[in-house]
Amino acid sequence: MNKLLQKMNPKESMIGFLIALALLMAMPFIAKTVGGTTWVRIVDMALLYIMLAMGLNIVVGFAGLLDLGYIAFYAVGAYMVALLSSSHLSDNFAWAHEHFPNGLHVPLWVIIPLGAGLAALAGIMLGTPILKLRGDYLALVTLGFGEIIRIFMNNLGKNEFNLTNGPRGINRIDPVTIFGYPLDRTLDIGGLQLTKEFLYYYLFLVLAAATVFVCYRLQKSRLGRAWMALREDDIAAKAMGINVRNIKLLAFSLGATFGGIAGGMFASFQGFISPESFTYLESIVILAMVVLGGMGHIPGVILGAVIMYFLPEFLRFTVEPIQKAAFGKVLIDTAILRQMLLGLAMILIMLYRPKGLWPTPTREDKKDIQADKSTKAA
Amino acid sequence: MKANEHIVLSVKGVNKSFGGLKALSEVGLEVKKNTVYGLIGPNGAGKTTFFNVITGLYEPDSGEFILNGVHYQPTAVHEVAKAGIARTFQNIRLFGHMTALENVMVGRHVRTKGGVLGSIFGTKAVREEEKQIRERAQALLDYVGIGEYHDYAARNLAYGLQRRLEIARALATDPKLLALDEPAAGMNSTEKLDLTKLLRKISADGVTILIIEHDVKLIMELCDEMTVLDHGEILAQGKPEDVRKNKDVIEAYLGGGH
Amino acid sequence: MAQQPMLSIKGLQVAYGGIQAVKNVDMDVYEGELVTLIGSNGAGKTTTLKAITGMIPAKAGEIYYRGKSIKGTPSWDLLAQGLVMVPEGRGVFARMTIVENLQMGAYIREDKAGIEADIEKMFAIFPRLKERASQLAGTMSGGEQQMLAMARALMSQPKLLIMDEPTMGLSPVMTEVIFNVIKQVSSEGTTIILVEQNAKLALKAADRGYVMGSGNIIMNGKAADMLDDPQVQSAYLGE
Amino acid sequence: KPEEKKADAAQPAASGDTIVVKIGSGAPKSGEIAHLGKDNENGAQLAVNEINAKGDLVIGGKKVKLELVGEDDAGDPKQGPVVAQKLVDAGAVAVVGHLNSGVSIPASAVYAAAGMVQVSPSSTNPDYTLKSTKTPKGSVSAYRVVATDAKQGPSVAKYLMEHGAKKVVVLDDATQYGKGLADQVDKTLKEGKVEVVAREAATDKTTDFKAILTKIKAMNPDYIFWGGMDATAAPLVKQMKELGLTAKLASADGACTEKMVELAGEASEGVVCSVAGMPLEKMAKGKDFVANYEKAFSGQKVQIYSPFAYDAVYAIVDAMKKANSVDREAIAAAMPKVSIEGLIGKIEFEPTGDIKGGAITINEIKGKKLTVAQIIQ
Amino acid sequence: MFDTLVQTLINGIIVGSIYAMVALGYTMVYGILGIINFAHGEVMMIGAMVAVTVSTLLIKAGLPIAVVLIITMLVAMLVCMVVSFLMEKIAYRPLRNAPKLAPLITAIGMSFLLQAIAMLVWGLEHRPMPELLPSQRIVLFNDVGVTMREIVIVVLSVIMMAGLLTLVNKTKLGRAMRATSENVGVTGLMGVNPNKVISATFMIGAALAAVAGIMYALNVGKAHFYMGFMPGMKAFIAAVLGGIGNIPGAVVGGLVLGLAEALGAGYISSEYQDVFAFVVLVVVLIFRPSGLMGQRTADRA
Ligand SMILES: Nc1ncnc2c1ncn2[C@@H]1O[C@H](COP(=O)(O)OP(=O)(O)OP(=O)(O)O)[C@@H](O)[C@H]1O
Ligand SMILES: Nc1ncnc2c1ncn2[C@@H]1O[C@H](COP(=O)(O)OP(=O)(O)OP(=O)(O)O)[C@@H](O)[C@H]1O
Ligand SMILES: [Mg+2]
Ligand SMILES: [Mg+2]
Repeated sequence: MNKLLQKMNPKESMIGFLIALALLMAMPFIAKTVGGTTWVRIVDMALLYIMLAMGLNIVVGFAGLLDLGYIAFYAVGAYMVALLSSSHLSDNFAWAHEHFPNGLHVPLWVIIPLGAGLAALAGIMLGTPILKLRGDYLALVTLGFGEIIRIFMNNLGKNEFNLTNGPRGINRIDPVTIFGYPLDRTLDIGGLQLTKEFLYYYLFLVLAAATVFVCYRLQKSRLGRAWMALREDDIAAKAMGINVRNIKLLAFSLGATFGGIAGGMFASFQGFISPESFTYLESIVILAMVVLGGMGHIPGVILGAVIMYFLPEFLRFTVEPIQKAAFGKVLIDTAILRQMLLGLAMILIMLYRPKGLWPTPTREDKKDIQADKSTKAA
Repeated sequence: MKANEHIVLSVKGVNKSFGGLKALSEVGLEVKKNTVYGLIGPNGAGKTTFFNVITGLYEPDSGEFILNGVHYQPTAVHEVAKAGIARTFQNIRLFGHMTALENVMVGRHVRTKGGVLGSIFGTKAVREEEKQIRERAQALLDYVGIGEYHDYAARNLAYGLQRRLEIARALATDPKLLALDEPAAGMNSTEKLDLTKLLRKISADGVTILIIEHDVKLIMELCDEMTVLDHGEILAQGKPEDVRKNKDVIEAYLGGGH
Repeated sequence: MAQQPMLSIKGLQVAYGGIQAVKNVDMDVYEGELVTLIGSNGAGKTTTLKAITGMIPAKAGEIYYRGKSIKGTPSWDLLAQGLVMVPEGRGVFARMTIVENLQMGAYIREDKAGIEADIEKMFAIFPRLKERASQLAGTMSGGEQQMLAMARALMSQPKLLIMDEPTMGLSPVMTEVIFNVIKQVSSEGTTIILVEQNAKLALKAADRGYVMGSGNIIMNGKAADMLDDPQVQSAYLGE
Repeated sequence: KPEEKKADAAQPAASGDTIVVKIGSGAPKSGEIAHLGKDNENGAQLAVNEINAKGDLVIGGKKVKLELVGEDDAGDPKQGPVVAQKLVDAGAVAVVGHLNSGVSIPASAVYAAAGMVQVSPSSTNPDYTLKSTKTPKGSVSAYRVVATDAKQGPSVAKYLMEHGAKKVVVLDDATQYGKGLADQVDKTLKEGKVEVVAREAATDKTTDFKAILTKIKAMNPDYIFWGGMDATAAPLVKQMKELGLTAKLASADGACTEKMVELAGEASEGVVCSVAGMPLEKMAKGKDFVANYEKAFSGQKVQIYSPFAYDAVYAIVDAMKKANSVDREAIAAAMPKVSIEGLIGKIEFEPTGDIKGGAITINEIKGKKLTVAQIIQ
Repeated sequence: MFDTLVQTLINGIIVGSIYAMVALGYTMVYGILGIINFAHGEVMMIGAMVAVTVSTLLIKAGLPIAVVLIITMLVAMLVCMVVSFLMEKIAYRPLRNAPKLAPLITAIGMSFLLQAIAMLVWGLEHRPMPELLPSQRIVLFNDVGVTMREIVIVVLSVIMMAGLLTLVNKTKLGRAMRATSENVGVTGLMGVNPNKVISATFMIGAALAAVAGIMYALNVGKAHFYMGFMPGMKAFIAAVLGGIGNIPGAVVGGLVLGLAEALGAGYISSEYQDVFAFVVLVVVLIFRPSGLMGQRTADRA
């Protein structure tokens, strides 16, 4: 994280970092005073989406592989947590019931790596058969993968073999517990009441920061360059001795990992999950975050995630009052207007910033300075 | 066998056809260590196809391939590169949006090994390696004479410079054999002279070169041996001076001007 | 020459984003002439041609074709006025057959018979194209593609033909062929602007020559004189 | 402190001797089933309007003016808690909603934490009440005025048995609602020794059922039960006719609508379907409801659950009266005492939060009209 | 038993034909611009919605069904062409040289927008589509039958494909389209105005979408602002299955998809109907990475 800031403004990096840190720590309080607990919740979710966007950015932004089924990994993570930390399994499976009569309730430290691992595995499973596919063929197959996962989760709820409880979803998922302290219990620090939303905020903040840090390091690494090369021209990349197959799989599995962790967090934060949460539209939204923000450029992608997640919520809070203020009554149904404005926003952002809101700084600018130098030299 | 020791690349009986069209038939050649080997021939003779075959881009119908005395089947392109053949492309294939420096750094990929965890935690080893990659890349840019363009996006370099960059990128893989597909195309005579100098330097520094080129002057000056292809078949093979006297070659390729 | 130039460029400037690729170009081309434009890599030749044919916008300066300004006129309107370019790097339609490529060249023509005749004419000039009439252009060798690009341009019966490095990647024989074609086309009255790296051949073929260096015209004159100009020789003829 | 803030928020804004009391409504007003969501909100709105019009609601000695705060949850579970939280922050004293069980369940945790009552007009998933959490003061928070799958399903099944069902095919749209119902029907039929020749599922987006129907035809059942909404039931029944199936279609409240008739046209003839509660026309206020609805929301028609939403509001208000307070916990505490004659019949709650007994009306579509075939108490 | 099989196959072909119709538009636009026009499904939806309104009015006006059908089609096509034309001009043209994913996002934005507009204009409810084509069962043999409507659908999809094929391969415009698809700049040098070509492509695609929309609405007897989503997605699959950008491919893809679904649902399990669709896709792509009919253009290294 602080490395990232340094990169962004080398001079007052340390001060900048401290200020940012302070801001991030204070964020939920600000959110609460401005918009009430609702906004703390919204901020929490935004953090999850930053993680997701980061993960997808590895696949789409770095390696240039269009993935429209990313939500699948989110789902895998979520369901794994739901099963491991709710009573569902022991309610439905004799063997589980014998060993864990009141459900297995696995702690965070096991869950995160497990979720990550499982998702990574799913990533490789997806990646392997479709390595040969290019561009939009790949896109569609990934989309299909996402849908297939969802359909299975929806249908593996039969009484004979009730793994996912089908469309009814899994309820009463444990909150994350850290050192035996369940995060859904309000923490009282000298009269300062930190509700569930606050506690999860700090957990998600740490995870998101870690994600960003990892992405940043990877991008700057030898592997990051290999991904970029692959994105630019795969034949040339091969000719340079890059094992395209492995590098693709690596991208898929790493991306999936973040998705998986985020999914797990989502499950325990919501306390309930059902297949409805993992539709293909979700994948699209995450993709939009990456692209609108600025593919491959970490700060951009973060911005994209924040905006894409905040915008609809923001509209939820503003559209109606503004209409009332303007025309005295609600002319266009709020929900419809919201969707309209969201669509418009996506279009306009792309039209005015085709590379995204905050894209990778282009070389041309640098080049110009260079050009002057060289001409002076000559 | 003793003879093989100073033979870098030895290819025998390569056949490759596209549908009905026979692009290569029974093509074979031997490139000796530290020499410059020329591959010429009319347009559509099969030169580039030959390159694509030995580098594993096109699968040959048949053929035997030996690199530094070891047999290899050119199936996986990246394996070939690892084995030590680096190439440039007739229609330049740079990583357009990456800087010149980054392009060359990618070339180092196959000779370095920084992994996921190392990169994430920035271990000393990885940081060291990264530093070396960067220095080596910059050195190579200087070597081919485009050092000051290191942070141009590759696609913004003029044609000629892009060609030099491609050579630098290829050299970054520490090749035993450097295969160049028309490196002088799009250069004027003076620039070609500079290129010739560069190639001589590369050769002198111990890299064996296999080159496709249409500029007779350049190729004749540069090459120790050459093969002339026509319609996918070997028209002539041997020392430049012999080749240029060959009737068929003159008729099919050189034309009256030479 | 008293008559007004067919193409006249005044103070042309072109920039890519921040980069000034063409700084100041003045150029006159007269009816029936063969003018060659030479210069080192990155001098700005291609950029100049692209600006003339309206493929990229000019930042400043003027371009007149037959007296009226064509600055910013899109390339498709220019072709109708007989101004055609063979782009650098050929730009053949890879997924179309050779014949289809040629037909594209004659897109604005309506005379079916005439088109057929011209296609045959091209086949006569480039027999290799005839052999491959129905092969996908994309699968042809570099040289073959260059021939096709050239033939395609001629299909539109241009008045002013602009060529950007037509012999790039061509074998010596093929280079001769192309130059013969160029001379022939020129002798048939088509005005030609030729950007060429093979400066010697170009100057031999041309009436007049322009030399470009880092975005500016640094020299121009009769091609014959330039051939003997020591400066040119050292800089571009490699002697 | 958050806790206190909530409390403050819950204190209704006093204006003179009348106080404004907010009631929340959460439903999908965007996305595929927006028409149903809007319908729910309309139902609640209608009740609020009526009560305000009467203006005789007095709680704790103060005249009460109700205000409905409608939120869009897009039918998206993720948005459930956010919407819930917003309604809590907005100071609503109770909530009518949500439509989908998938949204009601995650939202209920938020309401419960705020000590607030949530009355769903349409969430049929048993877990919604069974696995719900209680308010800080220990009252039940999750209520519903709609019959659970566990009640409606069997009623339809029984009706079918009484009407000569020997071979039945049970289909659903793989949603919580549809599958829940179908499972119950399936169960009851099997218990009744009726042969369920096929148990299949499509999706809530399926529009072409011919593949399934062709397979079913070979089994020639005498009834096909569809657990799903009118939007899918209509093409289903049409395609049954087109394939020349003789079986009758049976379904539940999701497809027991005017819309069903409108969409399926001729094909809807003979369709059997159930609605929880008494048939509207049998109820005192029933006829007016439809009229008032179409008056209040021009261009819109009663879809499915607006009567339930309407009753939900009255139930909440009754709880206010019984508690004689507009405090959230107080209302929650009073909910078990609620007893009103609603649009859909008598409304009283089990300790679980489910609606008590309650009638199920079986309709049959005759001459493009929903006509009551039987009322099961 | 045999009847069931035949009937199932027929069902598959009918559904497939509808997918094919939508896929044709997808594939055309993709073929030319290389962008996935996610809003295509929405254009189709608009077509259906317009059809509902127009036909309902005309029927009230008491015109003969045949006339109603024709007028409806024309109006719907017209509206869709206009919508699509504007869409391209506003949301795609400015992004010609932008990164590949930019137009993808605007397309998604567009479909949100079009849906919202539909909600405003036609409301949120499902609208019944008048029966413009007879849907009485015509028994072919023992227990196998189809309806007139379904026959029309299949025939139309074939006609559409044939029409498009001739357009693209035999006409000048078609040649210009293919040229544009490869290199807009050079196409300009040939005296072709690429903008016109692209607009034309979009409008033809839209006209097809309109027809598809009407047929779809007729087939399910209703229209709804959200109806474009599923067929849009299926069409996308069909197009890719057949080799995106390839016109016969779109139809073959559509049919294969339709049959896969019908057989899957009919003989294995209807719950996994959509899974079959994707499984077929993956399997096909593993063996033919550029689709059933997608020609692999040689990558000249
Ligand atoms: N992928 C392919 N599919 C079909 N034909 C091909 C393919 N690649 C090359 N060819 C054909 O094989 C022949 C040899 O092509 P190649 O590119 O090797 O020629 P070349 O010697 O490199 O010519 P040039 O000097 O012009 O580059 C040509 O006739 C070309 O049309
Ligand atoms: N798309 C682009 N973006 C930025 N800079 C560019 C672009 N294209 C060319 N340039 C720069 O403009 C200058 C002139 O390029 P141009 O291609 O016109 O030169 P040229 O004379 O045609 O060279 P060559 O003989 O190699 O073709 C070069 O410095 C090049 O780096
Ligand atoms: Mg070649
Ligand atoms: Mg050039």
